[in-house]
Amino acid sequence: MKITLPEDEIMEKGHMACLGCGGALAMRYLLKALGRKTMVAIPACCWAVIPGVFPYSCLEVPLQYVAFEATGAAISGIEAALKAKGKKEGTTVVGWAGDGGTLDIGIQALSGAVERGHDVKYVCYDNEAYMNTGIQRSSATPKGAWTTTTPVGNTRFWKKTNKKNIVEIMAAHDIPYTCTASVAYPEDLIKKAKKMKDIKGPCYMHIYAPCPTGWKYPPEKTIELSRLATETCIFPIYEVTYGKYKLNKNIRDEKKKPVLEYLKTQGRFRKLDEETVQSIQHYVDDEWIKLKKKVECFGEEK
Amino acid sequence: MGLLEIRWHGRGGQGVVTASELLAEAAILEGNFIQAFPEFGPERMGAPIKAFTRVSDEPIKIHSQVYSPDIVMVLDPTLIGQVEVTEGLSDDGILFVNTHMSADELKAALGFEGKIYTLDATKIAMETIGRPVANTSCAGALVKFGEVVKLENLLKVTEEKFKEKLPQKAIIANKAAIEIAYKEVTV
Amino acid sequence: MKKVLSGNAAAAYGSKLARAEVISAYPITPQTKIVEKIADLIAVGEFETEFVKVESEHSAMAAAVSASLVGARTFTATSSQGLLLMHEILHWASASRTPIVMVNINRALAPPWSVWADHTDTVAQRDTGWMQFYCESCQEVLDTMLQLYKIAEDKDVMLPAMLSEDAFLLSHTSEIVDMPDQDMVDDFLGSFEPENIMDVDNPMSFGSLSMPHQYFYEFRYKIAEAMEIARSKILEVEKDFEKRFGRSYGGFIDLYRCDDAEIVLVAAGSMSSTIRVAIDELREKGEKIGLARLRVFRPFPIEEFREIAKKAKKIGVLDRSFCFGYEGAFFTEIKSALFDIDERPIVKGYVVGLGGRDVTLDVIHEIIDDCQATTDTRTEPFKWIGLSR
Amino acid sequence: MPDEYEIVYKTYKDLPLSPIAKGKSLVFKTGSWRTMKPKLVLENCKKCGICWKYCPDVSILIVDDYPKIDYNYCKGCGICANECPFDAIVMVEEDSK
Repeated sequence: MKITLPEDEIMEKGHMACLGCGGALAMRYLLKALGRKTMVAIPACCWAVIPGVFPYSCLEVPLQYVAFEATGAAISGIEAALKAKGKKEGTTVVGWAGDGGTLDIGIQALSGAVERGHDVKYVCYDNEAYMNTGIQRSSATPKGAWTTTTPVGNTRFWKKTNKKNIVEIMAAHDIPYTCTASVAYPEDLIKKAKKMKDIKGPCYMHIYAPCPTGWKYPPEKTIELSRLATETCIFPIYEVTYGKYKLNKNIRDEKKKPVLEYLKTQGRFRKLDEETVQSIQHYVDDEWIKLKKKVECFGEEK
Repeated sequence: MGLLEIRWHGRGGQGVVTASELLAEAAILEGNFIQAFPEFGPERMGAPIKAFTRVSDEPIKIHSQVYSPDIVMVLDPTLIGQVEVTEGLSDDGILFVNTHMSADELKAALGFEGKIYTLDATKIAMETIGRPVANTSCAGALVKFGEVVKLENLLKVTEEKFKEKLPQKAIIANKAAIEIAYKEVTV
Repeated sequence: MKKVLSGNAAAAYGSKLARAEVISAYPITPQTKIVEKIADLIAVGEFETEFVKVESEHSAMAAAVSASLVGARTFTATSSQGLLLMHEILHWASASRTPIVMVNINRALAPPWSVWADHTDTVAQRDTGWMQFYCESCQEVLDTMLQLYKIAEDKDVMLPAMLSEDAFLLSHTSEIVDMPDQDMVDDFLGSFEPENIMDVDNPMSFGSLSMPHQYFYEFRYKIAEAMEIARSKILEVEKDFEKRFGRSYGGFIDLYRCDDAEIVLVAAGSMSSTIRVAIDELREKGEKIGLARLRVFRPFPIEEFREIAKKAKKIGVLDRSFCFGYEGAFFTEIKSALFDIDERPIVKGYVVGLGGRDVTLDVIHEIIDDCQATTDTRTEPFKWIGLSR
Repeated sequence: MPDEYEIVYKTYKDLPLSPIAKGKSLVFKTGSWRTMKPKLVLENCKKCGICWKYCPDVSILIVDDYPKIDYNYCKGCGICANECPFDAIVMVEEDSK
C-alpha cells in the first residue's frame, strides 16, 4: 500500500462529525503531523461536539474546551504555564477554531496572542459559516452564498460582501509563518504543520474544510470540491515564511478553471444570477493577480 | 500627638505623591502609624493635584478623605489664586508655600490668619538637583516647622526610596535640597 | 519586615510571596499599579513568573484558566469594566475548578465614567462560583491573598477566589504593611498540586459536552458542595494563618465592639474603618453600637449573621451598590439569612458611596441616628443617604 | 483501560472534579449512522492508499497491505468511492448484501 501520510491515528474513530466532514479530515491530518506531544484548545465550533460527550473523546492528546472568543488567550495561557513548569520544550500548543471563532468573535484574542509572540500554532478550519449553530453567515462566508441568515428566495438576500482575508491579516502581524492548506492536499498540509512545529514562535494555518451539510452538496464530494476551490483560484494554497510569499499550488493560466464550475457544485450558490457570478469571478481574478504579484515581489530568493 | 493630617498641593509630575509618601515613611521610623494617598482620580501632567499624609501615634482607622488638614503644603507658587489652598484649614493650622513672597505678603493675599511659612524651595531645587522639582526641599522645610519627623529619618528614607530609581548623584542632590531647605526656612 | 505599601502594591507583593507562576492581566485604573509593580519586580529580578500582558480582561481570565489547567498557580487583577468583561470566563473558571486568585479594585461602572469606589462590579459577580472577600486595610490585602491561595487550592475546594479592595481608598492608600518572610509563606502555602492537569503523557479532555440526562447537574452540585466545604476551610486557614503570622481578620465577619451592641452596622470594605471611628465616639457617650464587617460574601455567612441577630436589636446594612428594581444586595441577603429565626431584629438598609461618594463620619452618624429612630421598616425598608434632593 | 471501555458514574461522588474526559470515543459505534455502504472490489485495487488517506472517519484500515473497511465506525460518506481512481470501492444500499 502506498502510504503518503504518517500512520499514527491520533484522532480516533467514533467521533461525532457529519458524513464527509472536512473539519474532521483536517484535524486528522494536523495531528498526524504534530504527533502526540501536542496540546489543543478548542472554542465553540463543530469541534466542540465532534470529540464526543463526556467522559469520552476522539482526540488522544490533551484538550481544553474554551470560550468562543478565547482561543488565542487560552493557548497563550497554556504556553505560559508550560514555560513556568519547564515543560514547554518539545510540546506543541495548538489553537483549533472554526472561521467564526477566528475571523469574527476570536480575532482579538488571536491578534493579541500572535503579537505577543507566544510559541503557539493557531489553526482555523474554515467551513465558511457558523455550522455548529446551523449555518449562519460569518465574515468567512463568501459572496453569493446562502446561509440561514442570508436566506435566498425571491428576495435574493444572499451574502453581499466578500470573504474577509484573514490570511493576509495574519501575515500582516509579522509572525514567522502564515499559510493556507486544504483537505484536498493532505501531504502539503502535513508538510506545513511540521514546519510550524519546528518554528519557535506564533504560526497561523488556514485550512479549507468543506461542509456538506452547510454548503448543500453530497458528502462524497468533499475532496473533489476542495480541489476545485484551488483550481479556480478561489482558495489559493500558499505560505508566507518570515515575510516571503510562496505559492505551493501554482495554477497556470490555461489550467485555471472558471468559478462557475465551483459554484455549480453547491446548493448554497444555486440561485445566483449571472451578474453576481461575474462579480465573484472578477474578485477571484483580482485577488489571484495580487497574490501572484506578492510572490513575484516578496517571494523567496531564487 | 493624636492624628495629624497633611495636605499637599502641586501639579502632576512635580513629585507631590512622592513627598507625601516620604514623610509617611519617615514617620514610621519613629514608631508612628501612617497613611499616604493621592487625590483620588486620574493624574494629569501639569494639572493641579493634591496628596495627603496622615500620621498618628495610634493605629489609623479612618479611610475617608482629608477634610480639615492640620498642615497644608503648597509645592507650586503658581497655584496661589488658582486653587483654594486654605480650604478646611483652621486658623490653628499651618500653611507652607514654596514662593519667593514673604509670609506677610501671602497673608494679605490669602486672608489666612494662621501660621504661614514661605521658602523659595524651587531655587534650592535648581541649585542642588538642577531641575525645578521642589518636592524634597519642601519636605525638608516641613521637618523644621511641622515637628512630625526628624531630619535624619527623612534623609534616610529618601536614600531608600530613590535608590532603585535614581542615580547616586541625584540622590545626593535631593538630600542636599532637604538639608538646605531645613536650614533656610525661618520659623 | 515593615514596608509602606499601597493596596495595589500589597496585591503585587502578595502574588510574589505566593509564587504565582503565571500572571495574566490587563491594565485598568485604579488597578494599574498592580501590573506595574509586578513588571518592576520581574524587571529587577526579584520575581520569577510568566507575565502574559494580554490584550483584554476577557483574555486575562481565559489565559489564567488555561494556565491553571496546566497546573500553574495563577494570578490576575482587574477592576470595574474589566471584571464585567471577564464575567463569562468567571463562570468558566469555577466550573473548570481552577483555583485562580484575583484581586479586583472595586470601582463604579459607566456611564457616566467614574473611576471611584463602588461595589457594583463584584456584587454583580456573586453567582459566578467564585469565593468573594472584601478587605479593609493594605495589610489585610496581602494576608488575605496568601490565605486565598491556601483555601482555593485545597483539594476539596478547588474554586477560584476574588479579593476586593476599594478604588483609591485602599488601592492608592499607602499604609504600613508587615511583609512576611518568604520561607514562612512557602511553608504555609506549599506548592499547587492539582489532581488532574493537561499532560501530554496522560491525555484528557477538559470541559467536555454533557447531555441533560448525564452529569451537568451533578457537576453543578459538586461546585455547590465545594462552596460549603470552603466554609470550614476559610476558618481553618485563618486559624493556621494567625498561628503562623499573628494576624487574623475574624473569618467571615470581622466583629467590632459587638458584644453588647444593640445596633450593629454591617458594611464591607474601607468604609468599615470610618464606622469604627464613629462607633468609638458614640461608645464614649455610652451608646451600644457595633460593627460587623462583612469580609466574606461568598460563601455567604448565614450562621454568623444568625448569631449576630440573636443579640442585636437592630441591624443597619450599608450597601455600596444597588440592585435596580429591588434594594442593596447585602441587605437582601442578610434579611434572607434571618428569615428562619424566631425573633428577628429590625433590619434596615442604607445605600451609600456609589461612584466614590465619600462615606464620611457625618454619613455614618446620619445612618446611626436613623437606625436609632427606626421602629418599623415596612414603609421605608431602605434609604439613600446624602442624596441631593 | 480497554479501548472501548464504557465509563459509568453511579453517584456524583464518583465523578471527577470537573468534566474531565478520559474515555475513548471508540464506544460510539458510528457505523449505525450509515444508509449507504462502501463495498471493496479488491480485484480492482492498486493499493494506492487514496481511500485510506481521505477517510474522515478513520474507518479504512490497512490489513495485509489492502484496505479494509471498519463498518463499526464508517458513516458511509462515500468519499473513498468517489476518490478511488480504479473503481475499487462502490457504494451500495446499506441493507443489500
